Amino acid sequence: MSLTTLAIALVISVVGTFAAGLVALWPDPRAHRASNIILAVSAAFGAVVGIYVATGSNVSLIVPEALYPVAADGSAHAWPMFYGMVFGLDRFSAIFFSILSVVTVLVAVYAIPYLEHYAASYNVRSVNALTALFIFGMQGVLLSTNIFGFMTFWEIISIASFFLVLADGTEASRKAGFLYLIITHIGAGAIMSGLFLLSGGALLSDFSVIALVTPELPEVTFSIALGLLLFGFGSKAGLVPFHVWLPEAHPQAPTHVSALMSGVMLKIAVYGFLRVLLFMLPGVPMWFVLTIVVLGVISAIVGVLYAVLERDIKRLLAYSSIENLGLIFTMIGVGLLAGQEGSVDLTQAALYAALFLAASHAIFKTGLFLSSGVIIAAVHSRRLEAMGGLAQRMPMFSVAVCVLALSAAAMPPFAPFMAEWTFLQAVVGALTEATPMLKVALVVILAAVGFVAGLALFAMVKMFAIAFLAKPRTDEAAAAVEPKPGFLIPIVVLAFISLILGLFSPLVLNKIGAVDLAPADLGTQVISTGGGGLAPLSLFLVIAGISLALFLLRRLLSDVKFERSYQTWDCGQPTTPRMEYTATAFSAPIRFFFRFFLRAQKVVTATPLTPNNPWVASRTMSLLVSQVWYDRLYAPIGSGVTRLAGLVGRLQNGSIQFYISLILLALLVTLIVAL
Amino acid sequence: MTLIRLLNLLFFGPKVTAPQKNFTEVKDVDFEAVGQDVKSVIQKLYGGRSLRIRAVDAGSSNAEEIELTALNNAYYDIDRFGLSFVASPRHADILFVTGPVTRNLERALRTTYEAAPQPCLVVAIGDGACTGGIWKDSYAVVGPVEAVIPVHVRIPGDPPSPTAILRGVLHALQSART
Amino acid sequence: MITTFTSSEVTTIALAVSFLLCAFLGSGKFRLGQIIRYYALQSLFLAGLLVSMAAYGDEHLYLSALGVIIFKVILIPAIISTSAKRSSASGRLTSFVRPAPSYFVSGITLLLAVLAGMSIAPALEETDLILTVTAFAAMFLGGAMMAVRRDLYSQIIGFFTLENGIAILAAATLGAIPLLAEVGIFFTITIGALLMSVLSRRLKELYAVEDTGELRELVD
Amino acid sequence: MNSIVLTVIQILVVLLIAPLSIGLTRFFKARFQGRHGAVPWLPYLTYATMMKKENVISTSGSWMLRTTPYAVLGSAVFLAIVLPLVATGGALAPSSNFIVVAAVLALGSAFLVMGGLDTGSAFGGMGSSREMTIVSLLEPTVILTFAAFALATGSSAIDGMIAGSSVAGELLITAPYLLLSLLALVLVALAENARYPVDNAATHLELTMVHEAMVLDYSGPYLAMMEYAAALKLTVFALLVANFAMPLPLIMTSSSPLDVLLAVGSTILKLVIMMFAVALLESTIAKMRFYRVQEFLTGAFFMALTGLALALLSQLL
Repeated sequence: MSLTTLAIALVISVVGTFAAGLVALWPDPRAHRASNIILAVSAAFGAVVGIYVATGSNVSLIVPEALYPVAADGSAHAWPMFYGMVFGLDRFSAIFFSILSVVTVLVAVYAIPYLEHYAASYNVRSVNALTALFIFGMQGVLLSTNIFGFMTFWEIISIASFFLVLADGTEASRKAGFLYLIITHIGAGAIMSGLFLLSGGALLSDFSVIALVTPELPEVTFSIALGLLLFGFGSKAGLVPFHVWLPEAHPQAPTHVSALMSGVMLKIAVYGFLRVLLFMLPGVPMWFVLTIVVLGVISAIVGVLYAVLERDIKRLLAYSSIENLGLIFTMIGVGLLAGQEGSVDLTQAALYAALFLAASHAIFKTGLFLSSGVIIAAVHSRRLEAMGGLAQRMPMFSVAVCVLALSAAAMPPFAPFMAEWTFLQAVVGALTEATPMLKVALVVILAAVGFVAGLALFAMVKMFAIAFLAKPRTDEAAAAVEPKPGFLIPIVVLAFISLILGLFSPLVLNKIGAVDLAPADLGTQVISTGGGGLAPLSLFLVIAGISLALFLLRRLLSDVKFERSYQTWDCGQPTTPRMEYTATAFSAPIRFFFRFFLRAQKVVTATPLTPNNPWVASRTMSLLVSQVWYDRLYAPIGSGVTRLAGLVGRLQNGSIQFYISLILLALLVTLIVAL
Repeated sequence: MTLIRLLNLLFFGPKVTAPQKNFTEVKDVDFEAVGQDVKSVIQKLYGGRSLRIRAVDAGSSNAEEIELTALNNAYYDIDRFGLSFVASPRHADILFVTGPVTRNLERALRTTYEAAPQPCLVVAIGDGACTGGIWKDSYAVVGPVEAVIPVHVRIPGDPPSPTAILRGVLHALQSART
Repeated sequence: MITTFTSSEVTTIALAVSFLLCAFLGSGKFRLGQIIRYYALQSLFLAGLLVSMAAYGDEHLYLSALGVIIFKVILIPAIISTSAKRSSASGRLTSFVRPAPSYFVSGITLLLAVLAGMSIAPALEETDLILTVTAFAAMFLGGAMMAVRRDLYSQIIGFFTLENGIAILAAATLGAIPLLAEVGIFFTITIGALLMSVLSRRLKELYAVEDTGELRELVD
Repeated sequence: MNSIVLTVIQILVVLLIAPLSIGLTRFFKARFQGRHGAVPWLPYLTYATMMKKENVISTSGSWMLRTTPYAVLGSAVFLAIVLPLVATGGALAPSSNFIVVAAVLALGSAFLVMGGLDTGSAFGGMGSSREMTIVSLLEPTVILTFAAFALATGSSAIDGMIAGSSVAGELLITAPYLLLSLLALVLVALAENARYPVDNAATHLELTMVHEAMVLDYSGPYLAMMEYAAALKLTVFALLVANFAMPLPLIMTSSSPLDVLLAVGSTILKLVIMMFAVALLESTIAKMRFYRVQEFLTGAFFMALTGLALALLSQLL
């Protein structure tokens, strides 16, 4: 496909998304379905372009100049009303663009039945329009190549997602929305000021121009800019000290939007961070790399610990996003650290592992959020304790969710395992000839990633088992039925993609540029790094072969029809579904082992039969999982700010004379001091 | 050094376990003839060389339970005969039922029998289980075990000594094998 | 470094000083009639100042001086005094500070204003420097009067003194404001005066109070 | 002897002697308790009897109840095929990378846990919660232990680690600093196979069970598969630790038929020795209260961490 056709397809995808937003506002009830279909089609175009550019090695930067008005002297210049801004898709942003487009196609398909099912609690037209705007903003960020474009679309993302969080208008979503608004906008401010510091205040300067300017920057402004950028992108990606908004905001948004937010918006933050780090900055000082690694490791551990504790399915997924983002930032940090310390192949392996984990996280996290939407629609509650027995009632759906949950726990045949394998193998490979400081860091990271991988498995098994297995704990769960195809197809497709992405990961890695990570001479079947090799497809075939052999052997050695179904062995006493293990009980050992960090308070209240009759009628146990970061860090800041505001409030005592004298005083001070 | 000496004594020292023969050869005491259903089950399960037992208390006075626990000690040691106690009826091939079936344990006994996978032998141990014993017509007792679930082997005695239990079970197994 | 002043400069300085004197004296008076008269006198000196500046500056200043006389010397005092009479205001003005210390306050504000003026424009030559200083002085005196006094009418007069200061500053720095703008300013001031007097009468009728101190309770 | 034949021999030998491991532990423990005890090859008969029994499936379970036996046994058989237990340099040796092995172990345990939970009984839930805690807290220890071995022998495939030293057990002689990592591996083996300090395999009291509680509701063929998988995992770990520790010959591609017989004999000898060690351990120490197992797991973790640090330091000397 020649450049112009690619450019046209790209423009169709972007304009189509915007058009979908406009169509959504049409008062006609059919507009809901139409806008989502347009969104899906335009995203499909985007996916084709993204994948073609990401894998094609020859296409460097598509500037759709075919569509620019040609200036008098024949030189193509950008649309005048865009101040000469140039939009383009290079190989790096194409990876994220294809992730965004693939996810959007499936989310748009999912949105049709979802919003029809929730037509009462959401204003369908505004949610559709805002979702299209949200995706348009993300596309814009990926396409823009200068500060002005980047920041405007970044703002569009923040504003659209803010209103989407408020979509259901409950008090909790309003509170979460404001927290989200505050943190993202402080972050956006930090990014903008960081970029301006780098570019010396030029609003429209191109990223490549900044890359030339940055080497001469004085040390101080350079490190301040880096700090601001880390804070900005970190708060958007949910790194630990700034992660507080993520578990509040994601669950409140409509499910398909929280899938987009968790799956793709966090990757846009990673894209922005990498775009600045790899393409704009000459070299990065050691303290910066170490902070990335430390923040990444801490947010991975905190994310996974709270994911293990959570009993609300969407908050659990949000915390697991924090954990995965923490892993991605650790990989980026280790890549940069290795780059500084001179072990080259660890750098490439770590960075490509980060990219691959980001891509696979987008796939399985979107799938998990969409499936949590289906469960909540069936059970009318987000608490894991109200679910159960869904696997019996929705077999096909539960198989897909089992695949997604196992890929979220980084289990072998699926994509995230390949990313984590590449990273761990590269780290072990680099251990031998690393410098002493790098050795210590790598050992700590090895232990931390192992710890996080273990607990991630715990969290995902808990989520899947408590939600799907055993007997239903509530009547709604008992009445659940297999979801409609509109819900089921996107989730099954996402599970399938996660498997295919895992099996053909060497091919994918080779195509997106990690040539010596998955060398072509081995027929792109093996990922080889740090002295070890992994052939995902043959691994899968071995496992499948063994299972098939066992299946046949069992039929051979025993009579299959000699079977009877009977109630679970209950020691003779009738058992009720309430006796099953709940999410709280399942995670009790971990909560006990890490009680120092987690400070969860268990309150057991025994209610006597009558006030003076000590006989206990019922005993209730409630668990308060305190958000340590929120209570220790954000609450004091919040109360400090409100106290300060109180002081200032006292100034407004209503007397006019007081105000006039203040004005005079201000005038006097400015005249004498300022001028 | 005491540990080494203790282990040496236990491992190589004189065995306290009673010789097998005074459980397997049965000359004077006569036993009920073993039914055809028991024969077919034992033939099916490789001659019953490795069977797993689930002890069910259907209202016994705990006398039989003490005898059953004695089976596991060093002197009687039923392990050597391929028998071992298990935690769940799902894993069991034999059900040792003790005591007359009281009203509130009737449901428990029935669910245990139905929970056990089918070729499963029921051994009623003690007079209470076999005939209802001294509680035969009491208002709280439903009756002997056979009133609730089919019984294959009966071992009378109030309570039967571990040797008697072992002799009864092994006799049933051997006569079923031939 | 005494530089010789030309005759027109002397008159400008004299007029400026007397303008300041009226403003200073006016700030101490506690009867409505007196402060209106001092304001009229002050505006008259302002007109004279404009005329003297027109000598070596722009001819338009003559027209603006005429406007000052018509509006500020005749029209606005008339409006304020008629509205005061019609609403039978007590004419006795109340203030946070007693008359003697109010002079002291005006003196300090004058001093500060001179200091501010000096620090602002050391580079200007003498007449412009003096004019800017008087402008700032007038502005600060008007402000001080508004801040110190409690009743409405003196606040109005303080506001207009402030406005005079700004007029001087405009004339000194810009030379001459285009005529249309000048006329516009005059009309706004008169309308301002009308509005303020209507407001004071309204307040007097509704809350039977002239003292802005009681207005503090008007919360929402 | 090409590698395919090696792997076939290993599959046959390991799958055949697996039940023997459980039999041997019970035999030695009985002897330590002064009892005559069952014959060591009784488990063969037990599993055969179970295969004949009826398969009672719980009504409250879903498709997970039926897939768990295949998944658990599948992961155990995968380890038996891939790891260098009887022969090194087998057909599937390259995929015996230690991260893959750790992940397949975790996958098997995950399915075991989900099977336990699916029955809906409180015992199944309790056993699953404990097993999942142990497995997830063991993950870093497994990775650090094998990282130390990979560092010392230069190859991150476990097959390469063993084959690296010419005679199997020489690893400790050439790299004595690996003793700590080997101890950590032993602790991991004990925890993974629900042996003594963590869980008592022969308990009947459901409240103390970890592994046993999850298979409470399986019967007939499925129960046989689950118990066989547990036995297989025990054999795999025993032979792996033995290969790291004991200088006994393994089959290489270069070995003649006589060497094969010798290696098979040495495998059985290794199994007997390891099972005697396990029985001795189980007869001398008491089982830990579950909420103290955290100290066991932390101990194993820091042992593995120091083992890795030691391996790194020794690189410098």
